[in-house]
Amino acid sequence: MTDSLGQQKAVNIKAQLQACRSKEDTFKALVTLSKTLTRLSADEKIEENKIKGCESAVWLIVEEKGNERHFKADSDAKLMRGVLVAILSLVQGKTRADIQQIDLKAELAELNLSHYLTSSRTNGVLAILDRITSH
Amino acid sequence: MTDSLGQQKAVNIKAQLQACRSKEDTFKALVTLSKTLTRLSADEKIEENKIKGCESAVWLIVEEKGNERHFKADSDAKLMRGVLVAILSLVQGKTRADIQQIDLKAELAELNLSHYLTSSRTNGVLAILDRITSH
Amino acid sequence: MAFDPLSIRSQFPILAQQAYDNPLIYLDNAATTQKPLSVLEAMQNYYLTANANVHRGAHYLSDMATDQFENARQRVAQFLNAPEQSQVIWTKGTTESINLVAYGLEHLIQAGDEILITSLEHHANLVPWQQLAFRTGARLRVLPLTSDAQWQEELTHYFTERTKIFAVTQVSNAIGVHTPIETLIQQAKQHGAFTLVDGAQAVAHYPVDVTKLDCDFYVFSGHKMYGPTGIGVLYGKHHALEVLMPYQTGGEMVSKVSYQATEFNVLPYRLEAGTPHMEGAIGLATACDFIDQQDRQSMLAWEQQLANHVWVTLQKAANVEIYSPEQHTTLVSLSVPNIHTLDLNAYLDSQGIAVRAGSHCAQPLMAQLGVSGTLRASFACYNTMQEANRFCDVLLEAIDLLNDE
Amino acid sequence: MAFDPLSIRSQFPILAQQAYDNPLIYLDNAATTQKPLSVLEAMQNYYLTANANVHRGAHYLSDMATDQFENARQRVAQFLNAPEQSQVIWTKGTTESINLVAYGLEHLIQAGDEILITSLEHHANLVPWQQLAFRTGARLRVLPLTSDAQWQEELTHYFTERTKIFAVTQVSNAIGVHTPIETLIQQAKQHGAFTLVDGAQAVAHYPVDVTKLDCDFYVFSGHKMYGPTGIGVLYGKHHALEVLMPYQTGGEMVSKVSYQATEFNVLPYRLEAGTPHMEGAIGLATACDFIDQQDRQSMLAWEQQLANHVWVTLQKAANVEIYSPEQHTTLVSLSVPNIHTLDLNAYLDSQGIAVRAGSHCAQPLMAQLGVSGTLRASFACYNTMQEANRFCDVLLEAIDLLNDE
Ligand SMILES: Cc1ncc(COP(=O)(O)O)c(C=O)c1O
Ligand SMILES: Cc1ncc(COP(=O)(O)O)c(C=O)c1O
Repeated sequence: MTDSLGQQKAVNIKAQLQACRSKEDTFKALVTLSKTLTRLSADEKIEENKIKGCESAVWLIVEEKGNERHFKADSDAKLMRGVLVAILSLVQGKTRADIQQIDLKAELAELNLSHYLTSSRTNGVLAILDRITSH
Repeated sequence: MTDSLGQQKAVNIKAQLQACRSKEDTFKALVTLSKTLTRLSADEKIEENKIKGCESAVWLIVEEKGNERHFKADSDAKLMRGVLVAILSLVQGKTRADIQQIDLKAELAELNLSHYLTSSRTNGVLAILDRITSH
Repeated sequence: MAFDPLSIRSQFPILAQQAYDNPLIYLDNAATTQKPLSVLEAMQNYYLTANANVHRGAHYLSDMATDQFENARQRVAQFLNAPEQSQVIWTKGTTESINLVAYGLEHLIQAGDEILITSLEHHANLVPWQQLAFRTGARLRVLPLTSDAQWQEELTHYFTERTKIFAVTQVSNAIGVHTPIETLIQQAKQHGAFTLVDGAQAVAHYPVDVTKLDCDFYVFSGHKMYGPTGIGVLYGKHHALEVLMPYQTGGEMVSKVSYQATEFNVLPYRLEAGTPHMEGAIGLATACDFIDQQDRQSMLAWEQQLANHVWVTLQKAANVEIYSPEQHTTLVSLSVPNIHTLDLNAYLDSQGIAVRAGSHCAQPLMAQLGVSGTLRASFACYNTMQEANRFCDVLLEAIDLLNDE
Repeated sequence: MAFDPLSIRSQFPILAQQAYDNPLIYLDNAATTQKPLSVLEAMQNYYLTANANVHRGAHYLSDMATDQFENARQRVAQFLNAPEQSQVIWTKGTTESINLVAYGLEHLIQAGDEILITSLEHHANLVPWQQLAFRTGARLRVLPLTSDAQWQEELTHYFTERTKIFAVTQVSNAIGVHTPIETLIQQAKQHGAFTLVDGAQAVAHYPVDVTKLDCDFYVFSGHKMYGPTGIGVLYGKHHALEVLMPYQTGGEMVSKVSYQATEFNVLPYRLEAGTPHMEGAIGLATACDFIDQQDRQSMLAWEQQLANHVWVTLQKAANVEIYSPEQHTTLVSLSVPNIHTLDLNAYLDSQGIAVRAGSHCAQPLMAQLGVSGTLRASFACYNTMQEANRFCDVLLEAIDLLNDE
């Protein structure tokens, strides 16, 4: 159930982001997406959950439910929250093995988010991807 | 006597160097001039008489005879000995006051020796001129 | 006479670019300026006609290269009104200049001595002093300046007979305010401290006269004053440079080397180890020419007019907090409550507008202002009023777009 | 396949110049090489289309600049066969790279420890170690290599359990000989010493594989390998770079700063304080492209052929003493008894030929050879056999002219 719902959501997000024809479109789409993120509570935003190397503050929590990996994340910057929604839609509820099959960088590039993978931001988003795959 | 002889010599040297039309001419003229330099003895080539900052070793001795200043110099490089002959011809036997009237750099430039005043050699020849005027 | 930025824009072809289908508007000049064609041509010309290793050679190209390189030093000495060209030391930039001084003075610093900086410093004028304090047991003290560069306490609480070094920025890169360096330098001198002025944000805008300033050291980077990257300057008073222990050793800076001992060369060479950045020195000298070719007073007035226009326009927008002074600055630093500066920045970027968001390498100052970062629009001589206006419009759009919750 | 220097000379317009009415013959390549147009164009192109301050910005130009800058790092990593791009640290050049390591290791060196170098080192790979020894009470030892890079004593007299650092040049700049670095590095490693290879004279000629060399540090300058001035590289093994204490502090290299403490950034940034030399990094990466575009084996063979031709020709001239090996070198270093090398140099210069006379920043080696200096003709890929011949002819003329007493 969560799986197929997650799938559904990922397809929508993909469509939304791929429809963007300009930086401005992507900006607006990320703002819209950001509103769908379930925010973390104050006591979840602890140092331990913080990802190093991001320009904005980013927190990421991984929970294992059986084989499945579930993610919660937050950021103090809105666009980053949009990016987190997009990233999590690719991996939410999947197994570790499935996640490791995914070329996350290629997927993000397809979502018009390759901008977030350029060297200047690399540290940030790559660190998030690292935590997602290796935790 | 020394004065008029010195004068005579300076005029010759000037003519010789000013006749040079190329770097090669100047090279050959300096080689020729170098042979007219009275070399220093080993015990005159002491650290105290050495000029710092020259690429080749240069020694300079100043002797005061009454009002007149007399110079002896030597170098381990032949062209520098030629240059020393040219420089000394401008100041040999003159009084300190007279020497200070002379724009040595301009004079050397007129002798086609401005090359020796470029920044890369500046330290060397300028240090010689310094010792001559200020000793 | 009014300054006309359009008359010089053709010298900066990069500015005619599009950024994501929008005309590029470059307002990140405090980070680095663009370079006029004259600077690029001077550097190319060096490589096309004169390139050789300097000083140590004695041939046609080497003489040319050395002349151009030493003339560049002379040009910078003149630009700063330094008495002698041997007082101009080439470095990589402001950061290296400050590190060179911090290492070079270490042998004079003892436990309990005080090193004084201000609360408006860039990390480059903070961390090297902090590390020097750690190494020597000296105490790093911070003169608390308000964001309009005033101080609230007696200066004599900070300048004491233990103050050995006073390092201060001339203009804050983060908020654009001028520090009262004349007064502060005089205070420091009365206490016998070495004085260092960080001119990184000043040189592109204000005529600098190091002789009048009377500081021991003055440092800046080429890339922030229309010059190339990888080159900067440490100016010093002769005796102040003389006491510095060379912190890099190798070729060029020695006069005699044996395995047992090394004799160092004279100034400026003793502080310049290795093959220098000839191209950079020549580029920087050409940047001095570019600046001096302008009517400096009206150029500065123009830059301040742009910043002031932004200040006044945004001041009216209820939700914007501005940290820069209203007058006499060439940049505007601001934040918007409840909106992340990175989000504002991203929208501006999507419209082709380049500004900077973050702590501007001044985290302690951000802490003092109570923000994690600000958005900074910084102006140079080639910016137009149209660009300043467009920045305001797009920023207000961004606030609207991001303000919905 | 034979290498044809004429096919690439058009990329070096400076070589078509006259020097005092003679065709310029540039044989001072060991001091600095000329730069191909591709390098100049890459740097111009950077300023015309992408210039911005890297890393800290988030806008169109800043992203472009950062990409180009980090791609340049990747390019150099590949050129060296370094495992990771974060192992490539940008510096001003060889000299700064060595100083960075010498300072960075200081905290690991104790009185009585030994730092070993060889007798063929450039001052840049000598004075920083000597000064480190002075500061720490360590002992600087010198492995005496003969001028054909052999050693006469047991290596174990020099490599001991006290050897903490072994620094060695790959190719001698003064006489052109190769050191047996593979053997020496293995010796050093067996004794647990850090190893540093000075590749300044190697990179332009020999393919370098730092992974295979297995040294801890490898250093070189851009300007000696067809790249620009003001940029160089420190490659290091990851753990070796990690133990280095940053010797310059400021922006870029920190992650968190307060007045009380500073947290340093990750590699490579923690060793790169201040705004980097973006232009230089891009130029250096393009120089790597230039080199790799050539057939490296035949390019090297050509350079060696030129040097060997000079060697053989001059060897026949009774009065010339040659210090370079006959084979496998790209430069020839010589002297003529009773004639000052500066005089020879001056005549060559008057004929438009650029060589270098002096101690080549290797005074202790000169002392070992029993001369105050040598005359050095050093070749690069663009030199021709005609130039090599002309050098020999003019040198013999000079000897004639100067030999009259
Ligand atoms: C072997 C060697 N090491 C070090 C250096 C110093 O290089 P740089 O002056 O570029 O720092 C040189 C060149 O002068 C060299 O030939
Ligand atoms: C006030 C101030 N000081 C120092 C620096 C450091 O300059 P650089 O990065 O060129 O060394 C900067 C610029 O970043 C600055 O604005």
